[in-house]
Amino acid sequence: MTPSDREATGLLTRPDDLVQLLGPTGERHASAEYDPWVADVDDDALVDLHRDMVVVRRLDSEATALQRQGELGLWPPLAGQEAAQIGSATALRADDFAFTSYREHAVAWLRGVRPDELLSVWRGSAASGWNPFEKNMAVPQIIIGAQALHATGWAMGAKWEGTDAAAVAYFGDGATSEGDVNEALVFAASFAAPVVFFCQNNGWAISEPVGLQSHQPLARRADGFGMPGIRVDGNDVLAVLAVTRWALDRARRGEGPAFIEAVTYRMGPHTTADDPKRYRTDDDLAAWRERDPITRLRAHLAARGLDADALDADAKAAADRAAAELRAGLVSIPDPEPMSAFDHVYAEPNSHLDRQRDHYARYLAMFDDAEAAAADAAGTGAAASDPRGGAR
Amino acid sequence: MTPSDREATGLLTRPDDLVQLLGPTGERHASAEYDPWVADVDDDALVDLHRDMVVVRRLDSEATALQRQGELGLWPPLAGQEAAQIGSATALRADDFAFTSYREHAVAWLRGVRPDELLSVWRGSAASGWNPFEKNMAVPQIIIGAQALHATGWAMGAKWEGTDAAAVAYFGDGATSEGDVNEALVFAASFAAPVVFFCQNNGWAISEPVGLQSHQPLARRADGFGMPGIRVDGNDVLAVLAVTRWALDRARRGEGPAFIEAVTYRMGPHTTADDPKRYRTDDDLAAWRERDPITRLRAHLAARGLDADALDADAKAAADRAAAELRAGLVSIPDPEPMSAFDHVYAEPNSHLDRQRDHYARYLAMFDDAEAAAADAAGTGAAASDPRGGAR
Amino acid sequence: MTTLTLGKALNQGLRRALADDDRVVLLGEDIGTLGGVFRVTDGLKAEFGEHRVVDTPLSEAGIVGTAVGLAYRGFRPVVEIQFDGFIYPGFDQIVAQVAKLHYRSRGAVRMPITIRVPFGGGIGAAEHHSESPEAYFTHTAGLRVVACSNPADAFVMIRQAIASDDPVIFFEPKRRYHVKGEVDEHASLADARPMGVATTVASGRDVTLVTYGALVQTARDAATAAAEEGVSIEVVDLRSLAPVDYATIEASVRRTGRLVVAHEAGQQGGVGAEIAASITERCFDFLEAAPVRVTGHDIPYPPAKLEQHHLPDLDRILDGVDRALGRPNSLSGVEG
Amino acid sequence: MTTLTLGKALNQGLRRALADDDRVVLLGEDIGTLGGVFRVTDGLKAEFGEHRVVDTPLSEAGIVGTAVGLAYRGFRPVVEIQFDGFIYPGFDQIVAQVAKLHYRSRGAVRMPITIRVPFGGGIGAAEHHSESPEAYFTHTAGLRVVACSNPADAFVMIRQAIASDDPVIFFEPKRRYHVKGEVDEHASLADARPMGVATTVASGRDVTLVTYGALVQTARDAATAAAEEGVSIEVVDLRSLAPVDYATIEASVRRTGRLVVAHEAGQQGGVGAEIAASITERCFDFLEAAPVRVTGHDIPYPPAKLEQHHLPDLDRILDGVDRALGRPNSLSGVEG
Ligand SMILES: Cc1ncc(C[n+]2csc(CCOP(=O)(O)OP(=O)(O)O)c2C)c(N)n1
Ligand SMILES: Cc1ncc(C[n+]2csc(CCOP(=O)(O)OP(=O)(O)O)c2C)c(N)n1
Ligand SMILES: [Mg+2]
Ligand SMILES: [Mg+2]
Repeated sequence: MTPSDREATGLLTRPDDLVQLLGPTGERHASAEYDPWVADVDDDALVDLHRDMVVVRRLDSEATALQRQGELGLWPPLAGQEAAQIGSATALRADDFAFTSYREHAVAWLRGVRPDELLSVWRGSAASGWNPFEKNMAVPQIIIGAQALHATGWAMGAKWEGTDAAAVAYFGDGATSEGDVNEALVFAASFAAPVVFFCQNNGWAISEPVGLQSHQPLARRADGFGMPGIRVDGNDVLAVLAVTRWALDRARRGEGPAFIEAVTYRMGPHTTADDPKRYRTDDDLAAWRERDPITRLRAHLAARGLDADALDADAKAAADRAAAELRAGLVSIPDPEPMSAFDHVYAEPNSHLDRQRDHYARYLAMFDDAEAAAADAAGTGAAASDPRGGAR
Repeated sequence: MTPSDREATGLLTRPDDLVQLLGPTGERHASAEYDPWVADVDDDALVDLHRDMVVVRRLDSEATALQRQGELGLWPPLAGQEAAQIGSATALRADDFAFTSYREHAVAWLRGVRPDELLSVWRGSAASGWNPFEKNMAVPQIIIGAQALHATGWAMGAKWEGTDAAAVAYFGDGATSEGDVNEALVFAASFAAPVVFFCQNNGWAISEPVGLQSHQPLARRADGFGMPGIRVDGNDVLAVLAVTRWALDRARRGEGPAFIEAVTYRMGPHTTADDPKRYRTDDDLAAWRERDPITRLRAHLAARGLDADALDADAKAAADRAAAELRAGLVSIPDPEPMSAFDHVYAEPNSHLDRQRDHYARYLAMFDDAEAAAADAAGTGAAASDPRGGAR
Repeated sequence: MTTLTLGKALNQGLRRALADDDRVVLLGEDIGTLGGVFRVTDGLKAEFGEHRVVDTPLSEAGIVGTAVGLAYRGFRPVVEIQFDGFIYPGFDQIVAQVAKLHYRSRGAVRMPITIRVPFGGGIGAAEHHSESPEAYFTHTAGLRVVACSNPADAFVMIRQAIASDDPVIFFEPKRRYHVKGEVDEHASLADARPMGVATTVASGRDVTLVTYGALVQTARDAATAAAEEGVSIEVVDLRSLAPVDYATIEASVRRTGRLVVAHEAGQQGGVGAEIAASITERCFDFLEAAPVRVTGHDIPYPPAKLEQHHLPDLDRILDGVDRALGRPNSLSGVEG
Repeated sequence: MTTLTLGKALNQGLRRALADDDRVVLLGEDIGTLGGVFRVTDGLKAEFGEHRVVDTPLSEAGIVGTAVGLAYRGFRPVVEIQFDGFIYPGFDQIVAQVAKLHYRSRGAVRMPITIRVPFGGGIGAAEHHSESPEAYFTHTAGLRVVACSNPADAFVMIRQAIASDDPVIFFEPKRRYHVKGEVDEHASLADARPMGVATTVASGRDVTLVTYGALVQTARDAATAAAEEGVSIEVVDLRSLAPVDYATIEASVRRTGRLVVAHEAGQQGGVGAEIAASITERCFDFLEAAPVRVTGHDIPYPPAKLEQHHLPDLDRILDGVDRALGRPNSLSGVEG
């Protein structure tokens, strides 16, 4: 607990009880506890997982590129976290509900979110991109940790209704310091709510290493709140799938919440606005490149005798298709109408806002009038159109 | 984790690792770990602890009576929690700092708070009663859990200054559900701050049993945050003293925070405004009367060969003196001057408030003027004094 | 018609809402077994069960945040904040989630959450138990804010708030919980005055006096007292603080030419500032004097023995009326 | 004189404050190693060490709450809230502790805490990164609230805020962090204009235009544009939002007879409401028209592509000026 602990991400590599089914070189570790949860995962399923990870990595790098080109205002890359997100989201049932943060593009992808739906919010074109009830996934949450409570409330409701659907709350290592996340653990335990807390410990909260938030593996937080905590290798897609299924199954059976810490690494910047060189070294990153989740699954598939080249080709084709869809989706995002700024503030009529909206419409109309007047006067639509001048 | 767990205080009587030095009938349990921390506690010291507990119980019942007589607006009784408070506060050094909630009258007593200082806030005469820097104890905190962060910040500062003073944060079982308390644990661990979190688990948060806040002993919360958690019999003053000394000593030596759960029971109502009959049975209470902290220490002292009657007489005399002081103190509390409502909002001049204060002074003066005018007119000060009438 | 206290009228309104719609759930600290520290939820847990009337852990962010999740799931949560001064730990969830989720989701998600807040002073309470935080919420787009002042309104408005698809911060005048009034328990919601509409509770010619919550009674008393002096005060009970029913106030001020707004909350940035500014914008040519505000001071809520000097009372309201009328008053002769 | 950006001027001001008083400590998320997401604290950790410039865990209540404890211990904490929209989790600690502890302790405890908040929109950011929450704090007794608008003020005001024994919410106009200006790094604080005093940044005869933060520049541009049309605008940079320097505004309005207040925050209950109401109270007989407010709409901050329709810009301010002058404007012919 020296200051240097606070500066460290060493916590990430502490071996404490890390659940791992695929070792660093793709070798399969047997686990009496978790093997049953992935017994059905055959070659085809593994290939799907591999393809999904390749696709979302590609989507992510395309989106990063789009931001660099000025097509998006901001993008928070997921690179490095593909296994954590694909593994966990694969475990979800359609009627489960995911409450995520802003980085869970892979979860969105698996929940059927379309590229245009995914990008519109980062383009600044819309407050959000999809209807949560169509995907059973909430729109992104930027207030750190807030969604953990939403997931818990949703789960309480699902339980009271007598369904066996479960909620998953995704959040980061930094989020575990916020009151909301801790309160969510309290509520979830108290009501034995069917919610899985899925913490992606990617080592960093912007520039702050996880050692500054905690000197303890985050999964250890769970026990004190009265729920199991599992620390899983977040770059091992199979292990992530297994532990998430285990946790969801428990939740469905009325045994209450669980907390999963998926130990992974944010390979890219916090967002495209961030410069990680200011706070971390390339060495750190290099070590994590060795643990790349995609490489690992690929090695495992090769070891199982699959043709790695064919695998790559198939995945690349899927990624190319997805990338093309992404660019097409981007183009299809409409610019918002000015007056739409006033839509959906309230679900019901609101005398104050309705009046304010009318006033603004009238203000905007002044410009149209001025333009029209100027066009009339000059016989051209391109003339000066100062409405105030025009109105006088 | 059934609903009935949520309704229970059974958690209180779970034996898990409860530190106990005095058994229910006053018998001394040896403890290799904690005996050294009370090795210096001889008969005289034990008699002091007994007397202090008797005195604060008496102060508490006197204050309750004063509330019933209309002399206080409200009183939150501590009855039942004497050992938890006297034991822990006895462990404090003068330069340590206590940040408490609203029920820690015994802590205040040991910190040298005078009766008038203690009562004025509950009488509604003042925003608080004492200067925190004279007692090294913050004024009472009503926002549940907020003071845990204050204690942590103070401790960070004390450490940065290079002192070995420590802070103690007192809060209840209910408070452990608030974000602030959990965030305090995060900060304290991160900065290895010399702060002891002293949670009095008295079984209830107003009408809510502790089982609704947690299905787990609260001390277990500590480990996940990276600090030791100790569960102590909160009705065993010696054990409380020992564990608090242990925790403070660690903190002073730079080993960081610790969390103590003192398991005790609120024998009285939440406050004088509360009616516990609405939510708990007499049986529950009766069981806890058996564990009375004062009776227990008295039995222990008797077992050590002290004359119990003399002990009682001495304690009663001290309690009588304290009670007399309390009543005298009450009488000495001045009613606040009307214009003092504006004092200490700001430490520096404030053009807005200064003007508002002047306006109000002028408003009040109108009544004086009216009274004077009426007195002039009628030749008596007792006449009708409507300033608006008078001003016309 | 039944005679009920304001607290009991709320209790009956909640009971009705629970009976009418099984998506309605009540959440809060001590609201179940205890029936709430003010007994507003008394008996409801016994009647509807622990999944409809839910004692929660002690955390306001937790309560509001899980209510958001329940709303996501299709419930209509009714949250009790035990006292006004305890709403702030839940502030982020209210301002950043409850108020914004409908907008953020482009209308897909509705937040039909009612947040009940006993508010205001005058009960001799400890710190944090007498606050008037309404202006924080009226300044927050996406919320509706209402305050009831009497049993009949309490009974109807709480049901209207719960039935609203928008989130409603519902202020209850705690020092009037025990005051009785006539309530028509059989009137239909459809016929009731919408909660967004103000009520003129006393007609008058000389000055318009606008207030809400517990001060409505004080304002009526002021009108009665003033009438004896020949001053005719029109009293408007705002009921809705966001949006404000300006049609009603405006019509009144156009007749009286004078406005007084009273509230317990501090003056700086209070609801009175908004109403004074808006009415000045809308009725400038009709105003014969500047709108007057009679408010709590801009101080933390003072200790109980000073609260009578903080809260606007009959005398201070009448002094404000005198100011609006240009009659001799506490500020006569004061510059600015 | 040195030419500095506003961000760098703050950086220099903080550096000076750290150097002058070793009780000053900076706390916040990413303020140390990274130097803050806006680099306002760049280099300070390296210079003063990790106990003076402290990267904290990710929790705003935690940051503000530990700052309270540090103040109890005699420190002068300077807290950075990373973006305006992230202040709400710390709201309870600000409103119930920071603002009230001096009062609660009857003057014994001081809370010389400065809470720095980059605020406002116009940078094309994601949700919660463009808010203007100042009115919540101006309505909170016990706080001082200021906003700087240029490098010279930034340099001086941040030091004044830190030197103040009262808690100060310090708003920084984030979209102007990169704008340069002249700063006198050697001027003494003693000679500087107190932070509670407003500045008349452009003199004029026809209308008084009051604003703060990033809009000060827009207001100056408006004054320049209006001058070409023969309209003379006096622009007042408020600087202090609580308390407001009414002496300056009042003197101006007595001359111009007309007032426009502009801010990015929503209209309902915004700072403009308070100023409009107060100036109407103080200058009713001098006003030739109702004070006009030009503000953000009462909506959650909209997506980036709509923000130019939300933020008051030069045209909207000039439209407001036209309204104050009774000239043709967007509301000409509109009733009420
Ligand atoms: C309440 C709040 N405070 C601060 C921020 C600014 N912020 C955005 S992301 C971030 C770090 C989050 O770290 P973590 O929880 O580990 O998630 P990650 O970004 O690593 O996925 C911070 C501080 C925020 N969005 N919300
Ligand atoms: C933030 C906040 N929410 C609610 C309350 C109302 N309240 C006062 S005491 C209390 C129960 C506290 O229980 P606990 O923490 O166990 O302390 P105890 O009263 O048992 O000493 C509650 C809910 C409050 N004071 N502050
Ligand atoms: Mg992270
Ligand atoms: Mg308790």
